[in-house]
Amino acid sequence: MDYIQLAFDLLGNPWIRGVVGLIVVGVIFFSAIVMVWLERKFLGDIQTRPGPNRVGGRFGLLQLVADAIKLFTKEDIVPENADKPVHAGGPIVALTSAFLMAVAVPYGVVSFEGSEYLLAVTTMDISALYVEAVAAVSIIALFMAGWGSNNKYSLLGAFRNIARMLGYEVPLGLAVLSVAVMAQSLDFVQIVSRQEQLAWFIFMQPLGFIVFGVALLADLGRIPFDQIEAEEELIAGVFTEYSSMRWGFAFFAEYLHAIVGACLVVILFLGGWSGLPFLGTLFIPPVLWFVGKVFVVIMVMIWIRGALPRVRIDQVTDLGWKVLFPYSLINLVWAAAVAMVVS
Amino acid sequence: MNGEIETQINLKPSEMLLHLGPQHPLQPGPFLLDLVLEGETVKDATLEMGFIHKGIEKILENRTYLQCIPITDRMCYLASISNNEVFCSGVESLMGIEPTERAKYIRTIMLELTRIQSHLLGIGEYATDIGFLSMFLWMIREREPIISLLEMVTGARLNHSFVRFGGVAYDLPAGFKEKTLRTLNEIRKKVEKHDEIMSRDSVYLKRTKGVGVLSRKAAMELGVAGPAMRGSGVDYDIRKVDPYLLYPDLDFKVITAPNGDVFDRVKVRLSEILESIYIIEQCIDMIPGGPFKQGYNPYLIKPKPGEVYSRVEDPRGEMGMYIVSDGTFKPYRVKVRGPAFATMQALPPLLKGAYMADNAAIASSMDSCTSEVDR
Amino acid sequence: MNTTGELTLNMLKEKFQVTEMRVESPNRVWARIAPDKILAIAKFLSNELEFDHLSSIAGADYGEALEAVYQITAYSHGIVLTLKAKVPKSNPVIDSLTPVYWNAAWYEREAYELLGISFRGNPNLAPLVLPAEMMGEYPLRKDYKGYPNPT
Amino acid sequence: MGEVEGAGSETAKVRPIQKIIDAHVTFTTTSAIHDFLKKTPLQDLINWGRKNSLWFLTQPMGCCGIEMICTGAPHYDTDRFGIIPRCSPRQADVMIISGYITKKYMPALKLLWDQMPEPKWVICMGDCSISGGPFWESYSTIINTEKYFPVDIYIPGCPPRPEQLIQGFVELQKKITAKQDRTQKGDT
Repeated sequence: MDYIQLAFDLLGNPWIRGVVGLIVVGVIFFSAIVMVWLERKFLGDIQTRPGPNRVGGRFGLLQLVADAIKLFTKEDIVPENADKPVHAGGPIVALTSAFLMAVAVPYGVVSFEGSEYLLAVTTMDISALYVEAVAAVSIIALFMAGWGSNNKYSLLGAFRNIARMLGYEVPLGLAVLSVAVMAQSLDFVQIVSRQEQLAWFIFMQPLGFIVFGVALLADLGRIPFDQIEAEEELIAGVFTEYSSMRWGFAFFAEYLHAIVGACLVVILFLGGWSGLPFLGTLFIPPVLWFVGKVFVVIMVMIWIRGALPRVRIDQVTDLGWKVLFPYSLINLVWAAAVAMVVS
Repeated sequence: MNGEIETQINLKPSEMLLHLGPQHPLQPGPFLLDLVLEGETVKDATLEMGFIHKGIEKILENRTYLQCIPITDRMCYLASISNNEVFCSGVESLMGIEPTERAKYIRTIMLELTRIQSHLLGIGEYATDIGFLSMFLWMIREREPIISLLEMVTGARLNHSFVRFGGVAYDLPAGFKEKTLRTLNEIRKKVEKHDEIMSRDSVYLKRTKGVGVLSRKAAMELGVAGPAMRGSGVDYDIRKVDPYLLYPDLDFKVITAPNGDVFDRVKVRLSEILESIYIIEQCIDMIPGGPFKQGYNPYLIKPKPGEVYSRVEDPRGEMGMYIVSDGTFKPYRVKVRGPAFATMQALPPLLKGAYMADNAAIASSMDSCTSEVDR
Repeated sequence: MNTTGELTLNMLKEKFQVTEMRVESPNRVWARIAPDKILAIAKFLSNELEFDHLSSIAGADYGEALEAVYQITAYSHGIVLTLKAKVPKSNPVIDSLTPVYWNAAWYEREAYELLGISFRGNPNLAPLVLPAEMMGEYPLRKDYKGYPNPT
Repeated sequence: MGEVEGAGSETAKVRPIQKIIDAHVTFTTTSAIHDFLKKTPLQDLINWGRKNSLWFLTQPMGCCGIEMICTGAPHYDTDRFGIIPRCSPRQADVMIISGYITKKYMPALKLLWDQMPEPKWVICMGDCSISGGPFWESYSTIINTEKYFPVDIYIPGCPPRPEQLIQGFVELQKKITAKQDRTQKGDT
């Protein structure tokens, strides 16, 4: 692909790279705010209530700003017997892992003076592997939060987190691997361009999509897999002891993870920034395609949250090992076979 | 306080003592549930009540009979008409009077409306405890029309103080019948819809089937009450066993479910809502005219000395009241036998061996009312 | 009135020499029994007469004596048998019903802390609804000083 | 070393060097920043944020607890005002005392109150929490809430209607905007 080369040229300049990075961080941050707002509004719709509609106009647009101001100016309590560095580190590590994931995600291409530039902070030929690896760091973050709080609820949440991780990282990784096998690359850009050539991978390996989707939901800890923060069981799970902006960061990191997760779904299975199959891009810029797809995925996540009860923790691990793991293996075989036929 | 308890219980190194409460999102009111956990499994559970013990029995001894009625309301605010009814019917039998025919109808209708709204909230709280937040909010939404029906008659949303000795406080307002029928029709449709969701949703079924099983024999032995007991297959309903008001003549069936798990207890509640709607529809067409209360001066109630044990079927089960009169204006002794008290008592043995995550489902499927346990 | 309730009372009379008894209505009967016989009577009721449900245990304060009041009924019929046993206030001890009816435990705890009737044989006669420092005040007794609350 | 031998009090354990560090630290703690901000117009912005994000502690205690739950649910929906329930006291701003305070519950309630981070407010919902309500003369209730908590808003009623609770929140918002709430006045 010619634009990849161009992008590398461009990214060679540290200033441009830095600016792009800042922009991406800002956009991601902003989109997390949008997601929280969307969730409150859309969940309100599901639950037949209006959701925020007083703060900042009819649609409650400034609600999250108010929340952020409040959280920033609240008292910061660290429990007396907490393991203080670990306690403080939890949200920071979580946030960091989310941003580290975000840098490897390409968000589309822009055309400028006849040539196309890739919109990404950095590109690497193992970006799928890299994202997988960095995503695992967030699990450490949650464990740090749970362990450092010196609270029994948090500790239970942390243990659940580890149990869940053991069950889900494997199918998640295998689903990514199947995609990589089919695309014959671990590079997100290659994966997207391969989908442009063949078809979206959701059609090529629907089983893989389901496995990846479920495992991703579990990895993100959203309902029906929010056992680590199960309100009625563990109050606020690993974040029970967190107050003020420490909690805000943790909360925010969760949504950042959700957004990056949605991006991954789009890149790996929904054709990235490419247009619809058969119809093409319909004169809409690729970046908007990407954003639109991410939006749809996020809405589906919120919808699932509004429509399902929580699964029990032992059932979660059961599901991971007994259902998703075999299916992901089957899918891997299928992907390899299809890849051989296609190539 | 916590330290003391911890030293009393000898814990193995692999075990952990977890205090649920007094403030915990699982709870409809404050109570302290001490769990000994090994991993995620509950090894032992103890329950400490009394965080909102208000001394109602003592207060009732120091009030005149009429003044007692508002206090009985606040025993269990979700079933205040049942509480009124059990107190008033007890005093009525001490006085040797009967409510008027019209009052019987009005009371029956109000009792069933109370049952509907209490069950709706009970199911809602239960739904939120298994993480089904939307269902909780839908249930509250369904409950509001019932509340406004009750409010239309009694003027209050929760604590109605509606029943009087030999009658009721007010007559039914104009337009009550039409509004009730219309509302109940809507509620029936919605409850059937929710019933469908709850019997099909695979995640929900996974969470509830076979969880917290209370066998028929165990339920009878532990003496749980109401839907919790009927969910175990015991068709024990005071409305049939020891009928009061109009219930001997009404056509309704006692809802039971065979398995005694969490799913069945909630299923019983859902079906009871439909049954209550059916009962109200029977009554509301036949309300006779005539006075809605006896011509007593309610301020001068003075039953003859004696004692009585009256009981009704509260939304949560068998509600009994033991009233001793010494012939003065105030009751000599009132003892309340609450259904939630009996049900909560059975909670610790039921929790043993359950998963920590099932705690919430089991505890709230019993639909306890802390205020009534503590009184 | 020849009801099942009356039959029950007659059987109690034969077996346990119960003297004071009354049939109030078809579904409500009561009898006054000697406190030391309560356990035997409860066993007899639950094993042979199908009175398998303890509805409630109340206590009442009658000056010199405290009274434990048992409402025993069944899942199959609506007869409520009220048993009353007087115990002296100086030594208010009575046998616990927990060997017969499991759910007696909490009722007995409540009667113990509110009225001071001590139940011999209850596995855990700890305060249930009162804070630990209020134990021993027995607020439901008629001579209780803390009501109305001075604060 | 300046340490008093055998004394168990907290002050005795503080060493001189620690005192210096403490003095140094207090200069830069959040409270110092807050004191400074109070004198600037920025406080208005902060107050705007605070008043529009009053998260309350889920703690149903009685009849009012049920009405509190209903207030958060579809018919009334406090989420419109940015008011949402939180289960952990660490993340709550408002404690709604929604029912009877008993002698047994008081220590737990105090503990919950202490666990909440500043700034925090108390709303007394219902007659029971204001003055004991129908149970004022009972042997187990506490009727002078004012003695234990700096209450900003009293909502009478038995129980108050959900509309009243919302009105209570609106009044609290007004008090925060006008800097008349007890947290900002330092009247706690």
